[in-house]
Parts: sequence; C-alpha cells; structure tokens
Amino acid sequence: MSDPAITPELVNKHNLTPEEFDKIKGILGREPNYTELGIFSVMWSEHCSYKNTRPLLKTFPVKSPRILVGAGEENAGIVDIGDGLAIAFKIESHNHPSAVEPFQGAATGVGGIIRDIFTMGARPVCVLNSLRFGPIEGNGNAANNRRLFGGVVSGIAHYGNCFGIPTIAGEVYFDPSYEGNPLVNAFCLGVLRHEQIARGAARGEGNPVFYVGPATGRDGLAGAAFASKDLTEESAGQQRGAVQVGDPFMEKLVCEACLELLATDAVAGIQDMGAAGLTCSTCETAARAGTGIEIELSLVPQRAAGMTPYEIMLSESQERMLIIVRSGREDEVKRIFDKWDLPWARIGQVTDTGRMVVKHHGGVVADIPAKKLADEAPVYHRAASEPAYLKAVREFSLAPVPVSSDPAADLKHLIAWPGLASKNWVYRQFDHMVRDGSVVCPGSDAAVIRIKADSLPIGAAAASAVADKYIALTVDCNAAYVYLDPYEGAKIAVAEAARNLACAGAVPLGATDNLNFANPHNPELFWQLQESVRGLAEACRFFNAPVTGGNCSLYNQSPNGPIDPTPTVALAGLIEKPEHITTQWFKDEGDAVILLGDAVDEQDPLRGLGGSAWLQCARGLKTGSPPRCDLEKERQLHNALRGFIECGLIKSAHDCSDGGLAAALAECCISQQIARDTPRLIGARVDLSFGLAAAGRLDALLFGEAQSRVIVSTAPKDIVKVVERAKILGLGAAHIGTVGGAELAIKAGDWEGKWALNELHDLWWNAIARAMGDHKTIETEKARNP
Amino acid sequence: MNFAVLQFPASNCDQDALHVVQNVLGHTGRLVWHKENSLAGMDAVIIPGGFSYGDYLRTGAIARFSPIMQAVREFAAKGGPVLGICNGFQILCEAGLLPGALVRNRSLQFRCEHIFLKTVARQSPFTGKIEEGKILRVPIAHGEGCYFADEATLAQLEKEDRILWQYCDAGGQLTEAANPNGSLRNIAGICNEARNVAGLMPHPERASEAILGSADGRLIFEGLASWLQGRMAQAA
Amino acid sequence: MRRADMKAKIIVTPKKAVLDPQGKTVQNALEQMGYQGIGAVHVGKYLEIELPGADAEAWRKQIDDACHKILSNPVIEEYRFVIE
Amino acid sequence: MRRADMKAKIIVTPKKAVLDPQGKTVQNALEQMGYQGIGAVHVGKYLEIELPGADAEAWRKQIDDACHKILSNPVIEEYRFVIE
Ligand SMILES: Nc1ncnc2c1ncn2[C@@H]1O[C@H](COP(=O)(O)OP(=O)(O)O)[C@@H](O)[C@H]1O
Ligand SMILES: [Mg+2]
Repeated sequence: MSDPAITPELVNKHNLTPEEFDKIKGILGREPNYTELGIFSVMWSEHCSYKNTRPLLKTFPVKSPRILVGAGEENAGIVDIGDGLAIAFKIESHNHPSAVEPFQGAATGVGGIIRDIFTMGARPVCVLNSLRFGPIEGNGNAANNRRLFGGVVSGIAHYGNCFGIPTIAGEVYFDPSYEGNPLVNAFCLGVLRHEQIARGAARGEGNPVFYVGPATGRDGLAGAAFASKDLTEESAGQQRGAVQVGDPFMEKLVCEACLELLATDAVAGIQDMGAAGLTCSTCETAARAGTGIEIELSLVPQRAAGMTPYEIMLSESQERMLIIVRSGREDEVKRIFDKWDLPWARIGQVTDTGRMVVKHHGGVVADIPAKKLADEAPVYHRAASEPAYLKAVREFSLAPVPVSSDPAADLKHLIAWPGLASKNWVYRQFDHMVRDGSVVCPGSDAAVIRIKADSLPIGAAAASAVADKYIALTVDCNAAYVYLDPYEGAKIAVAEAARNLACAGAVPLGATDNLNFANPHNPELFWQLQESVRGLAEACRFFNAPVTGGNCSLYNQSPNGPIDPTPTVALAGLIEKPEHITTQWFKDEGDAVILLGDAVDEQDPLRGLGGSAWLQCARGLKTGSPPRCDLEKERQLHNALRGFIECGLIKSAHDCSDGGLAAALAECCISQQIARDTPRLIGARVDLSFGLAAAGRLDALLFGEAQSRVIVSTAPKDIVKVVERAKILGLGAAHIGTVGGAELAIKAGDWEGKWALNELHDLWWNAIARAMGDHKTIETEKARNP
Repeated sequence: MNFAVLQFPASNCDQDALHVVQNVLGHTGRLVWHKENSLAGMDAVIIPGGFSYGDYLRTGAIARFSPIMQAVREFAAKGGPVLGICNGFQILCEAGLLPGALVRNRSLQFRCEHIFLKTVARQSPFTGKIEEGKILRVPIAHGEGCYFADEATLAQLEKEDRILWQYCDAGGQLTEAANPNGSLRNIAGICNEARNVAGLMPHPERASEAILGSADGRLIFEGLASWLQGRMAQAA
Repeated sequence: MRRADMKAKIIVTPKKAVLDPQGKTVQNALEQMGYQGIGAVHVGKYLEIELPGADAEAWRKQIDDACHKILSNPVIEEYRFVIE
Repeated sequence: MRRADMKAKIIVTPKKAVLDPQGKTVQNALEQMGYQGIGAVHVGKYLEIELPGADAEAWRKQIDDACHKILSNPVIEEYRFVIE
C-alpha cells in the first residue's frame, strides 16, 4: 500500500495548521512524507508539546533545595526526602480514552503513569486518582454516567490490583458538566536512592537502542492527537478503531525487569513509550542527550500483519519501553528479559547526527532533526477574556435564597449527596494495602504511606539500613469554586491539599497538577486556564510546594458544552515521626472538640455559601462567589496545627471543606471503619452559638464553607494549651464541645439538631452503593443455588 | 527458621511476606523464583498473594504448572509446612494440594477491607498460637475468594476438623453480612488431611505490625515458627 | 421456574485488532506445557440464555439487540449467536 | 506467522451446582432493560485455539488433555469442544 499524497486536507486532518505545516517544511527543507507528517502531528499536538500552555507553565514555582529533578526535565520530577532517599511522582490524565472505553481507558491511564515513574529508576509504591463524572442518581443520562463511573473504577482496580500497587487515595465528584466527558487523572509515586535516578537520554554515540515489552499493534493510533481535540462522535469513532488494551501482568514484569536491569548500570538511558509511542520516546531521548538516533522498523516486534511505518511509529500499544544500552552490555539485557520471559529487540543505535532517522527494510522513511521536533513545537499565546457568566455569579446574593427550614434534614441530604458521601464503594474495589506500607488508608484527610527498605528498587546500596519514612498524600480540586472564580478556586485547591497534609501531620514536599480544561481557542475558556494557573502558582509558592511536573488535558468538552475548569492538585508531604501521624476521626469519650480558625468569614458577603455543596444540593444552585482563601492565614493555621501535633496535643484533626462545619463534625463521628460492616461510631455534643451573629443565618453557620478551618480533638487537660497557644499565634480557636455519646448534637442559639449516628453512617456510607444499585443482596448470597 | 517465599510472575505480596518473616519476626528467608526446582534447606514454604500470570484463565491455574510446584509437592509430602495466602491459596487448590476452588466474589467486585476471623481448628501448625475464642482482625484483598466445594468435601472438612478459619462478625458470629465473598460455610481458610498444607484468602502478612492497624496476623506466623521448633526438637 | 423451550447460545470474542493478553498468556502456558505447534489462542465469553416459546425469529432480533447493548462491548468485542 | 488450518473451539461452563452470579446479574440486567420473559442465563468461557496441519484426530487427544489439565477446573467447571 503506497502512502497518500500530502494535500492540505490531509494536513488539516492531522490537526496541523497551514502555518505549522510551513514551519515543518522549514525544518526539513522540503515537504514531509506521510510518516513524517504523522510524526510531527503527534509531537506537536497539545498533549505532547504543550503549545498552548507552555508560557503559563513557566510561571509555576519549580525550585526548592529538595528538588533533584525539576519539572519538564524528565518524565517525572524527583524530590529529596532525606537519608539519601528520594520520591518521584507525577499525575497524568486519560480523559478521552476513558470516555470511549471506561474500563480500558482508565486501566491504561494507570499503566501509563506507573511507567513514567519506573522510567525514572524509581520503584512505584502507590497510586492515587482524581475522577469526575456526570450525576449518577436517577434515570436518563445518569444510567450512562453510572456505566462510565463503574467502568472507570473497575478499570483502575483491574490494573492497580494486578500490578500490585496500593491505590491509597483519590477523589470523585459528580457534576452535569462532566456528562459525556469524564475526567480520569492518575497519580503515581515511586521511591529510589539519589544515585539510582535514571535519565530519558540517548547518550553515547554507537550505543545500541533496545525495544522491550510486548509487540506493537495498531492500538490507539495517534491517541495523543485524539486527546488534543474536542470530544465528538467522529473523533471518538476514529478512536474506537483500536482501543488500547492494558496488560497489568505484562507491566509488572516489565517494571521488575527494568529495575533489575537499571541495577546493573548497563543502561545509558531509558524512556517509556507513552503518548506517541516510538515517535516520542526516540526523538525525546535524542533531544535530551543532544544526540541522534537511528532505528529500523522491520526489527520492531509486531502483533499485526502488514503494519506501515506510519502505524508503527504512531502506535500506542501499552507496556513498551525504549532502552539505550552501553555497548558491550547487550547480554545483560538479554539475560534479564529472558528471565522474565519478556520480548526484546535491538532496533537501532545512537548517532551523532542530531537526527531521528527511521528506516523500514533499509529504506529511510523519516529523517528529522530530533531537537527541533521535540522542543521547537510552535508556542501560542492565546487570547483570554473574562467569561460573561461571571457577572451574574458576582452579583448573586443570599437575599432571595430561603433560609433552611430544616437544617437537620439538610445535613442528612448533604452527607448522602454522592459528591460528599463516603467513597468506600470505590476504594474497597482497590487493593489499598499491598506492599505493607499503608499506615493511613483511604477514608481520612490524607493517606499516609510508609517507605521502607523493600520500597526501593533492587540493588539499592545498603538497602537494609534504610530508616522508615512516612509520606502523606492527597489530591484535591473543588471545580465548582474554580468555575465560579478560577483564581480563587485554584488557590483553594492547593490550600485544601496543604490543609489535608497538615491534618495528617505532614509538611509539603512538592506538588503535581493536572490542568483539565476545555478548548483553549475559546478566549473565555482560556481565561479560566490562565487565571487558574495564576492561583495555583501563587498558592504553591506560598506553601513551599514546588510543582515538580504535571499534565495538561485541554479540549475537555462534549457536544453539550465545556467541563468545569478542573486543575487537580496532588501534594506529597513528609511526616517526621510515626507518632505524629494523625487521623480525622474522634478518638475517646470526653475529649474536647476545638475549632481552629474562624467559624465565619465576615468579609465574605455570602458567608461561605457561594458555590457551596449546600447551595447545590439543597437549593439546586451552582453560583455565587466562592469562599476566599487568605493564604497567610491558611499557612498560620497549618504551622500551628503541625506544632500542636508534634507536641502530642492533638488526637484527631479534620479539615472543614464541602458541607461546612456540620458535615465535618458528622465525619469526625462516623468515619472510622474498624472492619467490614463495623464502623466505630462516637458521638459529640457541640455548641456553635457564638458564631450565629456573625453568620447571620443558621444554614450559613452550619454549611458555609469558609476556608482555613480545622476541627481537632484533644484530651481535656490540653484544652487550654491549644486554645491559648493558638490565640498567641493570632489564630482563631474555640472550644466548641465534647466527644461522646451515641448521637451528634449541634446547638446554635435556641436551635438544636440531633442525629443518630447509625442513621448518619448508613446514609453516608451506603449512598453511592445505593445510587449504583446496591450489590448487598448478591454479595452475601451463598456460592450455591438454593 | 528459614522460610521460602515463592515468586511467580506477578506475585505481588512476596516482598510483604518476606518482610514479616525477616524484619518483624527475625527469621531468615529468601524469594524462590518459580523456575527453580529445589527447596533444599528450607523449613517452611509461603506461597504469597498476587496475580500470578495476571489471573488469566483462572486464578492460580497457570502458576501451578511452574517447575517449583513439583518441589512444593515433595516438600509437603515429607510433612514440610506450606502456607498459601490469597493467590497462594488459589494455587494450592488448583494444584490439588487443597480441596475445593475459589470462585468469583458474589458481589462480582474486588474487595479490600478488614474482616474478622474465627479460628476453628486449633490443632495445626498455623493456629497453635491463637488462643481459644480470640477473634482475628485481618484484611482481605481479592476478587475471587468465594470458597466452593461439593457437599461431600465440605462434610469431610468439618468431620476432620480441617476448617482453620471462618469469616465472622466482631462478636464471633458466622453471619451472612460478615461473609465478604459468599464462601460456603463462611470458609476463609482450610488445611489438608496431613494438616501441614494450609491456605487462606485473608492477608495475615498485612496485619503483623501495630502501625498497619492490626498485629493479629502475626499469631499465624508465630504459631508456624514455634511448631517448626517443636518439630526440630523432636528430630534432634 | 419458567420452562426453557429454546436457548440462545452466544459467543463474545475480542476483536482481532485488539490486544488479547489473556489469549497470549494461555498460548505461552500451553507451549511451555509441551503442547507444541499450537497457534494463537483467543479467550472470550460464552453465554447461554433460556428462552420460552417457539418463535425463534422474534427472539433473534431481541438477542441481537441485547448482544449489542449489554452482552458485548462493541468497542473491543464482537459477538455471534445461534438460537436452538 | 504459523498458518491455522483448523481451530479447536472450546466452551467451558460452570457446573450446575456452582452458583453463577454473573449469569444472575446479566439476567437481571436484561429483565430491567425490558427483555421480558427470558429464562436463566449462564455465563462461561469460550476459547479458540488455532491448530496447524490436518490431523484433527491427533489434536483431539491433545486438546481434551489440555482442557482436563489446565483449560478447565473439574471441581467447578465442565467443558466441551469441537475441532473444525
Ligand atoms: N500542568 C503542568 N504543570 C507542570 N508541569 C507540567 C504540566 N503539564 C506538563 N508538565 C510538564 O511538562 C513535561 C512534559 O509533560 P508530559 O508530556 O505529560 O510528560 P510525559 O512525556 O511523561 O507524558 C513533563 O515534565 C510535565 O511534568
Ligand atoms: Mg512519559
């Protein structure tokens, strides 16, 4: 079959503008052939080139004394955690593939991010995820949203569980804006010694280039380009051609074999074949090393008959790695990959030409300057203009919103609202304990994982002498806030993540973000992106959490419109001593309940109800300016809280976010799970009367989402210490109640609400299972027909 | 004591078992690759959890044909203790070293959570250190942990006191709700006729340190260790 | 208990173009066990649905519809069935 | 690539005694979607093995052996196959 002629239509089909095409001709000094056109189209897609976002990403704080490998340098950033140890972490999206095939889309998303981490020479030790779907309750579209949600969750479970990595934290929200365009962001963290850092560079002229992993098929052809377009029936249709299928079994073997090989120092460079597969890995490694690379496609293991050079170069078959081996050490590759029964092939070598030369049966099918291809994609400064909808948002006032007639009932609805309800239906499907490191499992503000000797890649010098480390992890983003005020909302995403870390007793080490936005060519949507990045950058700087990397997923809009702007933020933090590890649930009868921070933000005309869960859930309104975040105040809170924790004054700490004080208090009482069907319920009696005047209305006091607030519990003897020290630090602190009893009782003025704990727990714990069509009946059925 | 922890392609709880044996209990141990065919010098064998061969075809179906399994048969035939955890239990059943089979959870979903275990048979190398009436709190993590065997086999297991553990509630009751996967008779673990080969779906190696939320699982490994000591004392 | 007069026998297999890790793994296992010379292995699903009545034609439409909507995943699988 | 002259088509089904929750779930799903009147649903496995040569008889023994040893588990499953 001969290649099609290069026509303007074909160029356009490849998502390249006439200007971009001219630039390509300039670089090549001639017309590209079909294969070259395909190569440029994927490398210059938004997904690989960040052509619309690079100027924005430059504004992120990326430095700290702990940073060993910074953002943009390699496949993932690396941060020092002391004693010669380091962590590599990164978040990536797999939104469009998951819309087309939720199970495989999500599974391969997890596989991709795990490869990004062991590519760095690190052993992957945990994964997180951040998910968004349309509403799952009721009929109509909800049925399809449930299909997507259920498929994505089992896809993540399938891949992570089989690979043998704990899925230790995550977040899930439901909103109509994600209907038809769900978000699936996957995060992975790995551990290594400083001297084990591997590079994605094709170093050493003459070094052989190896392909390892399963054979190449026509899977996900040009997926990167697909991810860089609006999601339409047509684009999805094309993608259905050959959906990528993940093989976690294969990935586990490839990971172990690669770590074993890296331990031999036979490796000069290594990179996964992720987006844009063979194309991206060859030109990026050459570009990083300033060398050239030459490969022969007939040597590439192939699954399908008669694949063209174009198809082989653009295939996104999973679980494949490109390894540049020091010449003379080829046998070690053979020995190790044979041991693991893995396919491998020598497909080329490193050259000094600076060019990426691709041959097929000896004939040159592509010859491109590697650096220009990898690094000189066009950069666009898109037009931005404030969205019209924000005018109404700012003008929104509470005046016309009827005051809650039954706050007690509202709390029940709130905690059973899928966005707020317990996510156990999701994380009980994930193995979140494998590897014996899960100290705080899903269900508290931040997860805590123990790093020990066997968390390291093999060959780590004196591995047995490694001192255990404790890393706290969280991923957050309240996209309703970001929609209503991108700058403030993005700040809050970071602030909330940092607050979660502080509640666990951790100091931030670094951040990774996933910018999920809609079409950047629309100035109003680009404005959302620009403002969000401004907020993220400012907040990350403030909490001393440099951005070590991340991912951009634009064009997230289905025919029914754009998604809410969703800049998810994952933070990793360090906990100095195991005794500082703190969880969110109340511990002992008689303990004191203390609110750190101010009950109400009096500067906020909406008293924290703008964009709040209560306004959405109880009044069906997603509007109003969201709560503001005073970063200085927020930081004070975190420092004070960590100080108290380190002095051993704090028994539990829970951050107040969606659902406000009332929801947070309820969670403190019902969120400890001892075992299957066995929660530990412990009540509390709380008096919030002191905040009523400032709040103006009861629902604002109970459900307002003012920032910078944490509910802690302490032994009675420590009340004064905590409250007084907080005051000295200029931090609001109020002793609001006592832990104990079989109910939650909240008093405010002459109103008092009482909730039976077992009822609250059932509403909260089973809400999502109910929405999904509870499996309980089948679950407890015997293994035999009656 | 010297423990062998078998390592199949995509075993993934192998490190955890080794960690408990070595770092928590202070014994020696080593990972034994599935292509090896000798267990010389080993006092006990642990077949760890994971997804050997991706759980493709049936859980444990392919692993049982690995070269090392012949050595395991011989080791077991000589009375050596073999403990299969989760996927290890599935492999032992597929290999015919334990009766019955583990099928898809009733929920059709993977389940990862702590459960309660009632220890039934206390005469075994694995349950000797668990005192009467003690309820163990240990995690499960599996999609195919529903124990099935025909009536005759179940009756025999009961008659011969070979049911080691059953899923129960906090109070020790064998309720439906406490059964996480639909296992017949709430069976979580059993042993062979000679009592030296046992399998269970829960993960004691994930519950052997207080910092991980429970140290109950330790009792199983400690029981095994002291049983081995007794055996050696006799031999000497 | 409804009487089953006919049965729909449905076979769902991964599309040829789509990776079938399970099939590949089983093939390797069989070869290692000494079943030399076998070719590619494909693993799929088999469903049997008991159908009342005698009107196979009427059912054929419904089963085909069901195969397309829920019994198979048209994105990565293909199906075929007989009613007898 | 080896040429496939024949194929072994193997069907593995759960024994009657073993409850098949998948079948049950599919049945419920079908009924909820309005496919009224359908009876019990059983879900099993389908395997296809490409076989070279023309000697079906020789393969029959081998495939039967493989079905018995590894492709099915007699404790919970039954199998049947054709070579064509
Ligand atoms: N939102 C972001 N914030 C910070 N860095 C980013 C972001 N998006 C991408 N990057 C960085 O740009 C580089 C290229 O991104 P990407 O193509 O996702 O890496 P990979 O090739 O591993 O997929 C990476 O180092 C990544 O961390
Ligand atoms: Mg990468």
